[in-house]
Amino acid sequence: MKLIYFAWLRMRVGLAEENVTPPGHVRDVQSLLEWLKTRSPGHAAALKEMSVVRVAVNHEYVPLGHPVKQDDEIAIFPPVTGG
Amino acid sequence: MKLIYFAWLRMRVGLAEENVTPPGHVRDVQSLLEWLKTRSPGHAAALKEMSVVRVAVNHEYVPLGHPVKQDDEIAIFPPVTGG
Amino acid sequence: MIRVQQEDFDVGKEIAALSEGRREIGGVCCFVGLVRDIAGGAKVDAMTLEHYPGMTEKQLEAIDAEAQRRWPLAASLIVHRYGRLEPGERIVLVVTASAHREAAFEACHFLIDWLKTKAPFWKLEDTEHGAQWVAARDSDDKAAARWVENTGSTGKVK
Amino acid sequence: MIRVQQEDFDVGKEIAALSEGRREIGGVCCFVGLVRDIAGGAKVDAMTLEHYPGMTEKQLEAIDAEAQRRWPLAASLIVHRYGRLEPGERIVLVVTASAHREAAFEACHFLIDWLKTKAPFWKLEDTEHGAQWVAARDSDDKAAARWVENTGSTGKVK
Repeated sequence: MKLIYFAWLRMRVGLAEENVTPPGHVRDVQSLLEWLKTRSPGHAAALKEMSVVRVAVNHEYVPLGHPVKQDDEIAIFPPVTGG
Repeated sequence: MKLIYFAWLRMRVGLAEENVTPPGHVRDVQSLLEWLKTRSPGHAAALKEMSVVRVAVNHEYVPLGHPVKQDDEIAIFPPVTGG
Repeated sequence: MIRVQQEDFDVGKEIAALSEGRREIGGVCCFVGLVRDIAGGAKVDAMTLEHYPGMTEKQLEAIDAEAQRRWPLAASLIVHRYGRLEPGERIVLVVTASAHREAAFEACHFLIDWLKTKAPFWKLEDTEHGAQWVAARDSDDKAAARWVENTGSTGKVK
Repeated sequence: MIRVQQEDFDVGKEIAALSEGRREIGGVCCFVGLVRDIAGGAKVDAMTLEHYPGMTEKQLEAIDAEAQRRWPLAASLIVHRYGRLEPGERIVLVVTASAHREAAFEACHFLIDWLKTKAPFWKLEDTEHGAQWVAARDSDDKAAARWVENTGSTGKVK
């Protein structure tokens, strides 16, 4: 699946995007984020404070229980500050 | 005193403005309007329905009890409809 | 700032002039009133706006000063036209600028609601049924009544 | 209608284009967001707006459609810029046009409040203390929360 990071989350992860194939137990956003934290200290730092992490699957905001599939585009970012 | 009329009030009175010297008992807006009604059928028609008559003395809205003086500029008009 | 004029105004230029070099401004709200081609079901060919020179300026100045007192505005502007206007033409412009968008929105809304019930303008519509003076609307009175200050309150009356 | 672009926009032209020939429009409300030179007490030299191409357009389209559904609008427009902007520059434009001013005001206010908490943009400020990502504000969440629909209600939540 394609992961995209924005703003300070991107800077902490150290990547703008990456393609990953998570293990089989990763079936929803929650388990994806837990698994991502184990990938690098950057990932762990970026995802430490979950209250400021937002997730969109295929351009739609989703809650932590939302399922994720291998062909999804999953964006992970802080609360938005446009306007 | 100088009287000025606007909108349909002006058309009913048949005058845009007039200078008048009311009798001594005319001391406030209420008594001025009552006296004006006696000046012509046009005045009477214009001032018949008091709920749609507004009065400004020297450019300020005033209530019926407001005093009037000989050197006042008194405007009489319907509710405003600008904007 | 207020202006009463016969000629049209340029919304973009007015906004730009008001906010020019004022870098504390975070939000500008504006309202433009236009002549509609329909009134009470009748087709409108044109409208003539009559006003009371002298009182108009005085009332608009007072309304503008009240907005400045009640909201933290960096700048505000009212431009109101008079004379003959055709459908689609601009009648009135209100612009408010503030560090914060909430103040800009509320003050702009207040200004247009307030001036509709206070500024001495009268509309005469040329309709297919002849010339008709526009009647004041209850909804305008109600809209203005929202902004009447309660003791100790400065915002929009809920 | 929505647009996401790097270049500036002309407020007057956008409003004119939106209301051109639409003679049922009685009121146009617009909001322009500008870059301020101060943020949290620190001087701001410039700001860079990052966004999520694809999702940005989709979210803005959805927000615009929601305004059209909830208010009787003749037209609406959102233009949001991205990239590097200096103090005084325009960031965002929202324009709403309706037969009635109340709908124009409410929908415009809704659109800016709503997009501030939904459109995927992030601001990086160049301040005298270095580059800082702008934090989301509680006041923006509260402003947006006003517009959450109650069952059976379509207006502003009181």
